[in-house]
Amino acid sequence: MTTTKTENTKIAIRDLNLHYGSKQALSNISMDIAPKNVTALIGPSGCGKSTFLRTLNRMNELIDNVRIDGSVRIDNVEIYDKQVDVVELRKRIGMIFQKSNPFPKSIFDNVAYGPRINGIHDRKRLEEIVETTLKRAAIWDEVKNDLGKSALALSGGQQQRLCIARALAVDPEILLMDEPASALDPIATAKIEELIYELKQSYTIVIVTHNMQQAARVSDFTAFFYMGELIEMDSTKTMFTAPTKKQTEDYITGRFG
Amino acid sequence: MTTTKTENTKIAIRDLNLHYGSKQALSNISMDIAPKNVTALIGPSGCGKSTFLRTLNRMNELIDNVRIDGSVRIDNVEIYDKQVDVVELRKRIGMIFQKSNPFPKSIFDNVAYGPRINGIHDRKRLEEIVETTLKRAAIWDEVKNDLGKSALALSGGQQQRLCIARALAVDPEILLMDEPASALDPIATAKIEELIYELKQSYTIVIVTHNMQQAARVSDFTAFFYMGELIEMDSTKTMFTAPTKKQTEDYITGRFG
Amino acid sequence: MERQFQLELESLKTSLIKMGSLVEDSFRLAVAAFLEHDRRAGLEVIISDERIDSLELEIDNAIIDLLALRQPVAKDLRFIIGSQKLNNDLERIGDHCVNLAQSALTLLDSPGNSTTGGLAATAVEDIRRMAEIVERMLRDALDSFIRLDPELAEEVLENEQPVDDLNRKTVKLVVESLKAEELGVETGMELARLSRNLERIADLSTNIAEEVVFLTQARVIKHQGV
Amino acid sequence: MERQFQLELESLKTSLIKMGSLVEDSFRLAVAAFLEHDRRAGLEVIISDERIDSLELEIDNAIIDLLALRQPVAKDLRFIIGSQKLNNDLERIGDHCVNLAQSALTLLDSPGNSTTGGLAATAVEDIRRMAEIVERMLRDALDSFIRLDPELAEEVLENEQPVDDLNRKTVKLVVESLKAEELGVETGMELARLSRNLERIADLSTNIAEEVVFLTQARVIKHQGV
Amino acid sequence: MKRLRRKVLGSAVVGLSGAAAFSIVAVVIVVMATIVVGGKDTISWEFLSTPPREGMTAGGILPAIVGMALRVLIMSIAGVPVGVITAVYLSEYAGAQSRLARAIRFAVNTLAGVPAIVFGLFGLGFFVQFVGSGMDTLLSDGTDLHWAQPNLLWASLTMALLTLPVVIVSVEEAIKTVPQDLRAASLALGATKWQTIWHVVLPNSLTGILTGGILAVSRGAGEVAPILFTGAAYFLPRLPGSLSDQFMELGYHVYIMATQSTNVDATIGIQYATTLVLLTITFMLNFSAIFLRSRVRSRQMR
Amino acid sequence: MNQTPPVSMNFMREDRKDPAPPSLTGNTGGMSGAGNGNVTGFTTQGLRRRFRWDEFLAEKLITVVAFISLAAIVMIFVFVFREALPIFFQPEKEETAVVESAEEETYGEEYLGEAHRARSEEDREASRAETAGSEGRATLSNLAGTRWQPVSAVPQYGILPLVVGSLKVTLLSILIASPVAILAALFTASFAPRWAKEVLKPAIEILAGFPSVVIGFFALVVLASLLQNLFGYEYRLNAFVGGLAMALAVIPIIYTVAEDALTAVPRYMSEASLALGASKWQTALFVTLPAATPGVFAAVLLGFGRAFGETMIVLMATGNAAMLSLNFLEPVRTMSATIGAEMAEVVFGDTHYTVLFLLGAILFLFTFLLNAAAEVFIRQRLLKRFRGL
Ligand SMILES: Nc1ncnc2c1ncn2[C@@H]1O[C@H](COP(=O)(O)OP(=O)(O)OP(=O)(O)O)[C@@H](O)[C@H]1O
Ligand SMILES: Nc1ncnc2c1ncn2[C@@H]1O[C@H](COP(=O)(O)OP(=O)(O)OP(=O)(O)O)[C@@H](O)[C@H]1O
Ligand SMILES: [Mg+2]
Ligand SMILES: [Mg+2]
Ligand SMILES: O=P([O-])([O-])[O-]
Repeated sequence: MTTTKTENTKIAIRDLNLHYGSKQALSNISMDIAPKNVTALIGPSGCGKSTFLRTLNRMNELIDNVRIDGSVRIDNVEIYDKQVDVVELRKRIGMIFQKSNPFPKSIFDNVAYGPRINGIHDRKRLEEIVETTLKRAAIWDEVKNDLGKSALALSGGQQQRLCIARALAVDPEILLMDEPASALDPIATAKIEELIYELKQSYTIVIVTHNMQQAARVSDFTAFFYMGELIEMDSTKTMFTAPTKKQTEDYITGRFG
Repeated sequence: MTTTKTENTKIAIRDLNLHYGSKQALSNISMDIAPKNVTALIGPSGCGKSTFLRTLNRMNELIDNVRIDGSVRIDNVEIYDKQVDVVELRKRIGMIFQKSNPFPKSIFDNVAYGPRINGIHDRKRLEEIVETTLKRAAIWDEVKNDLGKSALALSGGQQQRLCIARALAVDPEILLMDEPASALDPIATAKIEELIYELKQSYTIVIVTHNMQQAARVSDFTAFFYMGELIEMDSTKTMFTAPTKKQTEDYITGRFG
Repeated sequence: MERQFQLELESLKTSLIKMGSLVEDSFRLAVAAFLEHDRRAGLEVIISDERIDSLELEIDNAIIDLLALRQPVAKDLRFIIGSQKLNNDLERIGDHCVNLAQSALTLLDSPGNSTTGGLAATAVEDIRRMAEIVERMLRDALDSFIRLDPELAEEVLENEQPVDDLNRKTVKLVVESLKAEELGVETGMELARLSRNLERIADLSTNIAEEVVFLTQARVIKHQGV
Repeated sequence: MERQFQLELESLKTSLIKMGSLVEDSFRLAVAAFLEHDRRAGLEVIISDERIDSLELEIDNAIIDLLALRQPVAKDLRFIIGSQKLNNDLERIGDHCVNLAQSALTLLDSPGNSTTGGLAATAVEDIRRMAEIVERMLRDALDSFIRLDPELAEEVLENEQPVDDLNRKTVKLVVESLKAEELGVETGMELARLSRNLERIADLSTNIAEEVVFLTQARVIKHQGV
Repeated sequence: MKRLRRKVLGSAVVGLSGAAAFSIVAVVIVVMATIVVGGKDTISWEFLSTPPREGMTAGGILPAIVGMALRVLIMSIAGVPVGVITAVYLSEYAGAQSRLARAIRFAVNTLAGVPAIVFGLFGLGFFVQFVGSGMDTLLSDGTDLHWAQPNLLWASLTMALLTLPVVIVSVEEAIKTVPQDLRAASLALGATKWQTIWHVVLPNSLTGILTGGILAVSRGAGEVAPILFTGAAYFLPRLPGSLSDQFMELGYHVYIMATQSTNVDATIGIQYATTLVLLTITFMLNFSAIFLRSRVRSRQMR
Repeated sequence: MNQTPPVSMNFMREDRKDPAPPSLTGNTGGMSGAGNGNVTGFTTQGLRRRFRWDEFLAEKLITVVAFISLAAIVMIFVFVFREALPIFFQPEKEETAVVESAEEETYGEEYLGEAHRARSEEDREASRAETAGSEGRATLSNLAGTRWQPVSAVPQYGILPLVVGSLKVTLLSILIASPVAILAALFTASFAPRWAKEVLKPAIEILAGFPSVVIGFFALVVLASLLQNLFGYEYRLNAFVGGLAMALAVIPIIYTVAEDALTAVPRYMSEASLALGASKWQTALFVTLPAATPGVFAAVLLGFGRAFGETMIVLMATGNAAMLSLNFLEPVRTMSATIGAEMAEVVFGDTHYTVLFLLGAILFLFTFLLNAAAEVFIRQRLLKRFRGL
């Protein structure tokens, strides 16, 4: 059940190192992420989960003083290649953040933002896209009558699903989620988890979570990070019933630190 | 194992109603809180847990437009009686907040704040109090050499334990905690939970938590709130293995809403 | 995730129902092997036990995964714990069915296989009656699980005593026939063993019923009557 | 909470050890009742079964509480699941001890109680040998749990076959003695029953050992050898 | 005993601070009332629409009002766009380590506290003497003093510089209130940097930008010191015809009337009325800024 | 913004021609629905870097404007100091176009108290007499002198009286304004019921919105006579009147900054104190105020800087006599007022001009230092406290 290095790999990371200034935040990460599966990243605070996630769509480049080396290949294309256009790359990789961050526009305009950026201005087309993506994000029924309403008037959980819809509207293949439910209450969290479960039919999902139970519930694979290193990665079942490394065992049973 | 209305009750709440303006936030709550036990309050967001907690030390009075009726008796003394001095009341009831909120002073001064407010200025006495309370809050070993250091330099988890120490320094009998660990990572959370477990030897603790597992771990009794009502309260074991009300069952098994 | 979790619980239940029907089949075949001298049936029981065993393991693993990954509480937890016990009981019933089948085969093989006359016939008749009751108990117990019907489960419990009595009576009868030398020694031994195994299966069916009561009503009745 | 949880796990373990020693005592007494014709011992076994049953229930409840309130994973979960099975197995061993004691008492009570001469003596000797092996198996299995020692557990597994063989041999012997009418019918029946029960206890001890392997090494070996 | 002492102390603290607070309110009311009462009788349409007459002892203040309006207009056109773009540069394009950004921030912060009068000095030294002379030399061989003297343009540009830090700081502040998350969201959707600024950052800080602009304008409108010697005229009964004209200005007019008037007592009504007009105009500007800001705040609350 | 569709069409076509790896086509199968024409799949072609005109232009344009801003700002430093510089390098320069300054236009001193007017009249006579044969010099020793008589026959450029004048007015205004403003801020932040806030806030906004000429006007026309009648001192216009008027200008600044700092003390901090059994005023004095001290201190510094550089109020309300005295009830002349009053009539490049620029430079430096200090207090200390950095 471990990841294989064959064609059944969507993202292949090799010997990835990342430094913030002189501080090394990721050390020698090698990992294979399976397509159409949910991979959860867990580990104590500051271990580099978010940093790792953000190397996958090169969002780290927005920070000054970051140095990255190693290789990240998606569908066998090296994304850190000089030839690669970051903007194009990010279009193909959706990202969902910890705090839901809809634009202070209408629900419709939020979802239509990505397509418009890409030059789609035909109202009909846009309506189509908005409807399908909102349906995909399991929020259509709740908002279909208020598409013109401000997205900020939605509840936290709805906002987060709207953000997912917005990401889906540019038609990515990969979704990166950084603690997407940590600011939500249990009920909204359950809805998001359900949604993730459905989305993995079509998308490759990488999710950071502080909540071990959440990792257990939603993911197919779990990777345990510690101090910038990848300690262990395996199928979630194995990780939660019989992990190999003592550190992993200690962390998930709460005997850490 | 259910609460009894005998002398084995620290706080007895009867027919408590609370309105924010015209909006009713608590309806007819009656509850008995056992001494030297941990009572957890759970329920979906906005159900009134925090509001309820804050009626126990009359912190709600700080908000304009609040109307409270019903009875809250602590050790058989009605705290909403006109004769009761709020300031004295609050001294007997420690409160710990969701976001750790140390004063921007030294560690020592944080803990010594309460005693000083109460007119204790003898350095020796203060040192004694600071040491014992920091020990009680299981943080002495981590800070004993930096008592003069700013409390803000501590980590989140340490700050929260410092806040607990600060509350203990005025020698309360009851501790109210509003999601004390929700901003912490799992490791710091475990430490706080451990501490709560030890504190219940000496204090009556009421804790609000969003995290059901946390309620299960730390509490002896669990009360489930929904839309301002107390749906069910019972020993935590019973609540988590065989609750009586369907709503409770649905909530704790995540089938809610 | 709730929906997903529901599905997983459903699928656990389905596996258990499958397990239950395998065991029921085994039971019926074993009884047939004895009562209708059906050697084929007896052999089939022994073979199918392997499937039961592997299904038990499968279910057990699924349960551990559910406990590890879903962290169930309340109703869900009771259902899972109940399922685990049910699974275990079914496997044991399967084992007893094998015993029944073995006895039946031994009887078929033993040269002095005569269970037709006199006391032996009575014993066989008793065993037939026991088998009928136990079959019903097992079916009802499984049904009560499938339908999560505590009332049906309570009915199962009422049958324990009659089976117990029948068993005692049968064993006594066998001993007496042996003493009277109306029965071959092996035949007698196997008849007694058959009876005892049936009684155990009745016991285990009772256990299942008790678990159904537990998981529907959070009420432990096991060992309570003792 | 970890520390608290550790303590709870420890206390679970202590309860199981207590349960184990109760069962071991039962076993020893039951064997004594038979081998040393100690009626008192036999009665004690039957009485103490109630304590074993109630302890089983207690442990079972503690486990459900742990699962509900602590949401264990990995090592802890395996330990708890293993404990649950161990608990169940021990209770069953307790039941078999009662069976042993009952047989012993029946033998003591039956008028034609002569297990001294010829084949019967051989059977008794076999049973004594079985009892010794099984006692060691049970002790080792429990020790391997207490020390979480998978190697010791593996040793237990090696003894299953010898006990099986001895059982088969004994039952055959009894049947033959019955045929040869060297043995009273009741005596023969009870001897066979004794032997079978011992074999079951050996089986269950093996189960315990398997569970120890599971909970220490996350490796399922049950039914694997089948 | 202890409790009593505490109660007394408490009342003292609350009472004292309350008294301080309300003394401010009182002062404001007194000042306003004085000016309104003193000026209301003189105000009339004629007063607002005619130039001063008879050595400023009679007539209206039209040229001063127009002068002020022109000055504010030119100042805004010159200052606000530059300020906004600079703020955008600072918050969006400059990295935290960028030297240019640090230099600009340092300069802006310094400048924000520099007294208005110093800007006047600069206006005189740079615009009038340096740029003006240069232009005269170029255009007319320096024979004719045309640009090298105080005028409307130089005064307005000086004011634009004065308000530049105000614009930059308040616009940058407004842009900062756009959460980083929103930018990240846009970038993660594959928007380019400029698309993100145009579609997300600017729309969401628009009210803040407007507020900044208006605040700057109202700050500029009330300042007199910098134009004392960069363009304001003592008395000029006609409206300015070109950028190189001197001009009358409302605030300056108040100052002149109060201190230079040949007959202070006779013109006291005009003085009050002029002050009242100045006050009214600056308030209108200020209140529109306050209104906008409160709208921004309430939106942020949501 | 205007993603050119033809470009992406191009890529689409290229993609089709390109024999995509099998894994890619496998993935695209499942991806339909929200499709917007984007090429799905990760291919070297699809991800190839492209040049965007709008992006490039926007960046360049914005950077250039930012540069212009910076340049303009730098000019101010340069010019003010440049014009002041000659003073240190022109020891023997002759005053050519001396004192043709028409008396009628030296309005700076026109409205002094009667007695004073007489005195300055005498001075002027005297200086005119001296001018006949001597040159006005600004040497360093001259600058440090105690007399400021730039338009006399022998110009005296002693800036000491001006510096002292500025400090007198400023200190006075700060001493009046800070307690009032800080207490008022504390009141708003900690005690005020809602209605009180609703009165107080607009009042402060209004006060802040008063142009300084208006305050000057008020001081000159109303306050001065009122105070003189009340206390019966000699000079109608003096440092005291100026300081009081200046306090009006400074109160809103101190209040606003202090109140910001006080309300920025997070609510949970005061709640912590209340929950410990402290009363409201104890919380305000022992938690809120100490937590906000850096901000309050910064507020005072900012107020100081503002008062120091303020021109119109002092020009109108202080009497403008360059006397070196510590008596607050005598007229004073501040540095800013001196510039404001005299700059319009000096000759470009002469000593007087240069000295006025020197005064400007001093104002500049001084306010700069104050602001920098305030900045440090707000940014470094206060934020550190609240954010726990
Ligand atoms: N912009 C940055 N500059 C410098 N160091 C950084 C930066 N961002 C993160 N770090 C450091 O890199 C390490 C990894 O950070 P990262 O945010 O990836 O951790 P994380 O695992 O996501 O933690 P958390 O669970 O708290 O979100 C931390 O030690 C952090 O302090
Ligand atoms: N100051 C207030 N004014 C008006 N309504 C309020 C106020 N505080 C809380 N409420 C309302 O009262 C209800 C109960 O709020 P409360 O904060 O007690 O909920 P809670 O259970 O603590 O929720 P959470 O889990 O999100 O903290 C909510 O509907 C909330 O909107
Ligand atoms: Mg993170
Ligand atoms: Mg709350
Ligand atoms: O110098 P002012 O700020 O009063 O114009």
